[in-house]
Amino acid sequence: MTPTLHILLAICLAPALALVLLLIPSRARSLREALAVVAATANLGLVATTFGQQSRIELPWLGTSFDLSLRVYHTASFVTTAAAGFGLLVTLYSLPFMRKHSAHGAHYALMLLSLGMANGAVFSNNLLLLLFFWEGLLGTTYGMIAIGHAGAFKTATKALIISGITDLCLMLGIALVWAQAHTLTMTNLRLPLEGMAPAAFVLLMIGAISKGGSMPFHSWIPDAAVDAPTPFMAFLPASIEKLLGIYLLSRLALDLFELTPQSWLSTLMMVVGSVTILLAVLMALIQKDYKRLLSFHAVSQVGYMILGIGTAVPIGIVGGLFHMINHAMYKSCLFLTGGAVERQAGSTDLASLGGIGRKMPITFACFIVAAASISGVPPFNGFFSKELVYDGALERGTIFYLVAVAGSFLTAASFLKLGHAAFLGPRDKKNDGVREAPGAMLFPMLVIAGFCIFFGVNNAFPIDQLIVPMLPEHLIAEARSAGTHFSGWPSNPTLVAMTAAALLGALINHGFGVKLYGSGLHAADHIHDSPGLRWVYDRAERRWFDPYELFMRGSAYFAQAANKIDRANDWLVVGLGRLAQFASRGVRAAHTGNTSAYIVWSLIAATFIVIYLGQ
Amino acid sequence: MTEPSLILAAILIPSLGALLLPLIGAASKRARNAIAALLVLGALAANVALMPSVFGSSQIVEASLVGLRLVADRLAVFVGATSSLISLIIVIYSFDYIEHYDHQNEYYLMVVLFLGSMMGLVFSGNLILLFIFWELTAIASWRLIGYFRKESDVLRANKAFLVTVFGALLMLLGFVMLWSATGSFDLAEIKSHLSGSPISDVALVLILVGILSKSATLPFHTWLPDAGVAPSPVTSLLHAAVLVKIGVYVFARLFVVNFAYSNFGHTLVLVLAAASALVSAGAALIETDLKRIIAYSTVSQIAFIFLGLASGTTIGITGALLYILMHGLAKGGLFLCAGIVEHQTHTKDITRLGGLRHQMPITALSFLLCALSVMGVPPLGGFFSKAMVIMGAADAGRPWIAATFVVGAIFTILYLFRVFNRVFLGESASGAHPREGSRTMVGSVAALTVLSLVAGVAINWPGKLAELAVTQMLGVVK
Amino acid sequence: MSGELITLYVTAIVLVAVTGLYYLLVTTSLIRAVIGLELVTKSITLGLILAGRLTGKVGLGQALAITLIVVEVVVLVVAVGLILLAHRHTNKVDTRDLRSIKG
Amino acid sequence: MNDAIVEIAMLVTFVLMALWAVLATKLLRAVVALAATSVLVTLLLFRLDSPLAAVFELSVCAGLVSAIFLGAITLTQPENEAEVAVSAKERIRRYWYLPPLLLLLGVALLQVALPDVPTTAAAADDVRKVLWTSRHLDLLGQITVLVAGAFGVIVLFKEARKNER
Amino acid sequence: MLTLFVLVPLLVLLLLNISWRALPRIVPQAAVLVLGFADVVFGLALPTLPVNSEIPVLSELHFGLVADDLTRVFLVSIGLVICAAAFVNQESMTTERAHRNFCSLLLVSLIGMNGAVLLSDFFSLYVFLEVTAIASFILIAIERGIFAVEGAFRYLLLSAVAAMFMLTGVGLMVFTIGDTTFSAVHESLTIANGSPLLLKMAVGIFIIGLFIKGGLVPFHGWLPGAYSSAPPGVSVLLAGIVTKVSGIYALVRIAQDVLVSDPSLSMILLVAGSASIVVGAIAAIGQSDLKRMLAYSSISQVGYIVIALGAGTELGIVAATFHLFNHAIFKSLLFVDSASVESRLGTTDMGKMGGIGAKMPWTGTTTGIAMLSAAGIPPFSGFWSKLLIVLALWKAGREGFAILAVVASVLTLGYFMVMQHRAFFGKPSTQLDSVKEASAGYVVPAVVFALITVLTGVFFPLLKDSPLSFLLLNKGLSW
Repeated sequence: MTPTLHILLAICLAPALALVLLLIPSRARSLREALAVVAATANLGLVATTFGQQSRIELPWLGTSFDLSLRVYHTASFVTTAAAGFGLLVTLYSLPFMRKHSAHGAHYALMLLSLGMANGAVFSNNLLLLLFFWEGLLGTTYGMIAIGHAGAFKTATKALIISGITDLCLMLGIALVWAQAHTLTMTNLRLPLEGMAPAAFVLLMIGAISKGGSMPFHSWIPDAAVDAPTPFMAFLPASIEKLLGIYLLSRLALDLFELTPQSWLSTLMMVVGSVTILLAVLMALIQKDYKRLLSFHAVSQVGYMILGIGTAVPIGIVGGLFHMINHAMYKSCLFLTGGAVERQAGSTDLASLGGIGRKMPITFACFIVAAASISGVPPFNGFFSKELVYDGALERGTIFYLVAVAGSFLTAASFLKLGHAAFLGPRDKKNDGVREAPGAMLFPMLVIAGFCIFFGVNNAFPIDQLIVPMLPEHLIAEARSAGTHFSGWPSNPTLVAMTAAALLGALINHGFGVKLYGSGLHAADHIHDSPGLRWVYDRAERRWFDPYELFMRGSAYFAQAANKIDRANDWLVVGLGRLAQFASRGVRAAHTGNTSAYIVWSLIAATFIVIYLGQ
Repeated sequence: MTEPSLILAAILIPSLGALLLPLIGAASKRARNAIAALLVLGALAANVALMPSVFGSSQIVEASLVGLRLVADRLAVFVGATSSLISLIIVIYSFDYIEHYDHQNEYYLMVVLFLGSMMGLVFSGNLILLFIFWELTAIASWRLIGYFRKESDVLRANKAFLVTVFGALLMLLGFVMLWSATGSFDLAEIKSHLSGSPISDVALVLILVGILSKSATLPFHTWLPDAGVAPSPVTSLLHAAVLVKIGVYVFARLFVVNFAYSNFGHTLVLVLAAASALVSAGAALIETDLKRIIAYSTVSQIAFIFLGLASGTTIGITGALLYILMHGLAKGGLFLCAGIVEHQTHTKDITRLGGLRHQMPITALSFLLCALSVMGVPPLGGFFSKAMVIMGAADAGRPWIAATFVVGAIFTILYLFRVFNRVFLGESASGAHPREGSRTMVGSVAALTVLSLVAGVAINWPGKLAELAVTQMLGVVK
Repeated sequence: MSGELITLYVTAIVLVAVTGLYYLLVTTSLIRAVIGLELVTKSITLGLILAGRLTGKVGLGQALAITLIVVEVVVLVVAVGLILLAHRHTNKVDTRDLRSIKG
Repeated sequence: MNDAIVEIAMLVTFVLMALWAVLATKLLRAVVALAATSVLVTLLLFRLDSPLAAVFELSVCAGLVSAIFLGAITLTQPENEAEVAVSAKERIRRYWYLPPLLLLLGVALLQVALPDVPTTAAAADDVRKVLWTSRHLDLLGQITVLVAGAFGVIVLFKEARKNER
Repeated sequence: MLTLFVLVPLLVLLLLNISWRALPRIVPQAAVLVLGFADVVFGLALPTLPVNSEIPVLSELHFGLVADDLTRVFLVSIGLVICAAAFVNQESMTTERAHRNFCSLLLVSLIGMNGAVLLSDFFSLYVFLEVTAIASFILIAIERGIFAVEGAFRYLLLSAVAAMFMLTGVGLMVFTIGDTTFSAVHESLTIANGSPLLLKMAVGIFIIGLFIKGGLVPFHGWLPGAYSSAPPGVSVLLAGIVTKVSGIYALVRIAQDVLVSDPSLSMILLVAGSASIVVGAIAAIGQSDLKRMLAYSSISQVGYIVIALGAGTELGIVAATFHLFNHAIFKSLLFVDSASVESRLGTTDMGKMGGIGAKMPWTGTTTGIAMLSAAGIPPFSGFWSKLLIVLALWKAGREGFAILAVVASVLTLGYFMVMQHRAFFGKPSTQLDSVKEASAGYVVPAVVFALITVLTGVFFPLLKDSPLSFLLLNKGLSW
């Protein structure tokens, strides 16, 4: 199969099959499901086989200045394979979950479309083509959230508006890049950071991190967690969007722009990363709903990746990228467990759950593995990527490192609270009937949990084989010359000690909270009620700090002002007509009908003419 | 059929044919409808027939009407084909829409005459001929806006007519200034006479007033939302596809192809366009009448086209030409959907509408897709034109103007989704259970939506045409 | 013809013309207005003949005067006819009745 | 020298007759005053060697015009004595400032010194020849005017029939 | 040969009135139509006719008549408007007697106008203008209504004042150069040692008289009253051609032959013209009576003609003549339409008309065409003449007046919009259901004039260079 056909199939096969799936009548549900699984596996197969190939395709697309240029290379293959993998697993997972759902076909079709779009975005070598696929995801996200339940379209619109705004910033960024370099082919773009470039970098960064779901563009994810179907949460916000967002961020930092540790942009990225880590995890701590808690963690983990790449130091970057793939794994696994709990126990509200660990042992086991990975407990993958990020952050500034560690401490605390409240503790009578989730749902959880363990214990494979080749040569050479080795046990023992201390602290805090309030659910209330945070938390719950609400209120004021200008303009135009009417009344009044008056007018005018002629 | 006779055919078939419609209409309604569609199809066919020779080689076809020169270059054929295509769909749509209203003969006469004068304007190479067809469209749109003959409708029609005529007269003064400077009204002669030196700022401003009043940009835009009272095929014809495009086309014909103009002119147009985009987008966010919202949206989108044209960069102008096509298709679709909604529920007030998704699925889907195209969301065509226009602006060294227009685009998303959610999603309004529109109406809406989608996915075909047109316009003839 | 005499003639003509015009403007009776008109015509006839006399074109002056007199008589007849019509409607010949066409 | 005085007297009485026509309280007297002015114009015309015009003026203006006015006055039965008294006071209020205005204007005009004009022999061109040779068009005009006048009489003067009242 | 234009109507007039009883009703009507049509045909074909060949019997009579392009335009316009007036009169004149007198008076005004247009002497111009004026007084008052009398009497008084100015002018001419023909005055004005000041004053005073007769703004008091109170046929005649011949023809003649491009005259014409345009348009906006609004519109349009003359260039005169011809056509068309509306509804008050466009389609369409032509909207003839006026003014360096002329046509469109909105374009009210389309007498002239407007408008660019350009358009015009 020629490389061109290979890559085109990778992009177009999934969407084509999605359209076919839509044509199948809704009665034949099993046929649809089968087609979905086949399509997902085919997609995985196609993408996986692109590993190791290096090729570029130029097709005429939009006039002379923009051609459909696609590029197959290591990073693209790695990211798309990961995405395809998660796609397949979530498809399997949603077979039982979505069987009874009304928009059954639409869910699978949109999922396959999203896969196609994601492949397209990653393989494209032209920024405009990337934007084409990037914004395509806008429509599919809107669709998948909107089919959640009748009122879900509000959240869907919110998601669409937020990503729409940031995608437009991305478009503006691309426009500035075009203005600076007059080409959009990514391979030959290498912009120094002067003139328009910093503005372009910031705008492109906004596009990337908003897709990744970091602050301040995060506020649709917690709402979607409640409204959208769980497979969507496991599929897009948890894995695909993180992969795409951080992929683009890494391409920006590494290839398109010459980002150096000294430039203010890298500090900006680090600040954004650390702020996201801290605020999101604080919010996660106080959540009372299983999926909302997980969604806030999704937002906070992205902070680590942005911090990692923001350090612009090889070790930090490798840490960020490694964290990207690790997070995709354990976050989707956690959401899957959440889905299982929701399907089996009927609700995700922690107050009504409790003690179902014994009833759903496998789910509980997967939960433990995933929770441990996210908290950065040593043998699992989360620990290693976080250590690398800590190392990079420490190198650039201790404040970032401290925030990162505090983030881990709070993450661990919140997951202890979640695990205790949901799975351990006294079981309510109504949960007695709870049985273990069906096999099709358990299998993806187990696979991902397995990978978490594998990537943790044998981290040399992912780092050396997958992540390091993503870096440009000069960074690799710099790292090798400095003798740092990324894989294996972290070199800096103090970091490890600090992490262990943070985890122990979380455990003690949880024990203290449980003893204080008697149940796992309220284990973190003492933090919730502490004087300073109390006021902030109340406001946050009422969406005061939600940038989306602020923006909407601002736009309402702007609309009022614009409307006033419009009405004033209209009044002016109509006013001219009224002025003419008024003048006409004046002129008509002058015609009194008195003949001698008319004669007098004529005589006066005659004298003027005669005098004028006289000169 | 030699090329010159093709141009004359494109103009005369609809114009003169329209005059016969009332007579045929007296005989039989169906014959009149069919002939009206045939006349518009004739114009479209002539345009398409011109395409191979004009786009194939770089020669410009010339003819003469009443002793004045006609010119068919790539820009003319591109805009002509777009307008006649969209008008054809609108005429077919209006078969069912106008069914049970009176004055139908006058309606079809004016619509086809409107298209005829649009063709004349597109191909005219002489300023006076251009002005004649410009005013002919003003007359036709006056009669069409006042079609329902209600007191408020006629007043609005008068307002629209007076504002456009006022602008046109100032433009005529601008033409007279050019005439007194160069001694002729013929575009080619003026261009050779000026030979590159920019035209005086006063003449520029005068001509701009005419163009801005016709294409409803900020200071003169208030007549466009008011013209929403017209029957919806007319509003879609006027607002989306053809009338407002006239102003933009003439701007391209005068200021991009033939005359150079000072930097002051560039900044003036860009600032006015930016202001118009923002103000009308804001106003659309407040409005509660369905058609007025879409009309304000047109005012805002036209500003984008001006942004592309006035940026002066190749990519900006190509984007503007694409924008004319994409916006025509998408906005035409939006208005026809609004027409179906109004036709079935007899109300345009979005506060009293809701949950129509269940009763009118196809219309809802078409509305969503057309709205996405107007917003510039891929895979629909609108994305490319918006991206290229903004890139054109940035390339012309005006990042802040580009940023303002991005804010405008953001507001486009806001108000279009506000309308979509309020009308089609949410709980259905009390008591009303409207049925789906009639077959031809929904068919034409679906046609426009599919065209937008196809234009988006297969962008290289329209993209190629626009590219060729721009190279010819800027004199870099390949 | 001595200079002083010519000025006398011109003064007389102007005075009579002004009187006639004044009469036309100020009176409220239609008939008096027409009389004013006649006065002005007389002064102009005299003026024409004087102009003819001064430039030796007496014949031309007389020809013009004769035609003028004929034309003015017919105008007078029509004016009186209109006055009678007005009288038939309003039973009095008052200019204030003929002021209803306004605006 | 003596004929100059006669002319001056004629001019002065001409102006006075005009003034009388304006100030006359009774309409009849005004018409008589008008006829008088017409007679004086005739005399002045004789002085200016244009006899034909003078005769025309006398017969048409003095005669025909006065006849028409008298007819108009009788047809319209103007106000009786009581109304004349009332309107007399009002007329004074309106016209009192005409005589001083004329005086002022006359004095101003008299200051203007016009140059002497040598009058050539009067009989240079005979009016009949002039009228006939160079003014044919005016004759034609006069005929048309008279025809128009005839129609005027037919249309305006005819007694309104019963239905038109 | 030219004298036939005046002699033949005179003879026909006398014949008609001799044997009155015997003639059936339509003979006078037919006579007027034939003479009017003759005017048009001979006007068009004038250059081909043997102009100065003598008539056998009246060989020694020479009336000093002369004809050039300007005269031909007027002859055609006079002929057309007379026919239209005759048509309208046939429908609207009630009593038998009024009808017969109307035709005779129509012939009188035809003679007066034909004569005025052909002569070349100031005093005879005064005589023939008085002929037309007298005919108009009688025509206005022909139906003996009190309003008609008031209109006629006011017109008479103002016309008398105009006559005074003209005669003083003639008197001064006789005093200065002893001759009153155009050519004589022109020579003495142009030769160096003449005393041009007094002569220029004489011509100036004569022109004031013409301003009054033409109804320009400070002198226009009589015009609205005369037009609106006259019977329908008469208002067509007056508005169509009488005011223009008696006022504007002489101005154009003087501007062309006597005071050629004289700066002070140009300034007077410009000021008077622009005043008329603005005041006429503004006054017309608020009118509620249709005929009165059309009267003010006439003042405004005549203002356009005079402002074109004010340009003082060859192109200016061409533009003025062409606009005059167009205005004659679409103004009489508008008055014919108002007559047909009046015949059906019995009133010209626009408040009571409410959307009769639907009921009277022909009248509605022709009014629409005339209105758009008056406002200078392209496809119709009015646009070309307004364009010529603007070009002439711009070429003559009078940009300010050109801008005023252009912007004022928005006012023109404004008051016509008011008319359309209240009378034709709205929704027909219930009591108008019985209204049918006007009778043939109204519709035929209306359609003919509408056709002329449209054809002149559409084919003007071709007309410009064709030999048929009797509208003397081929002078100094490039585009």
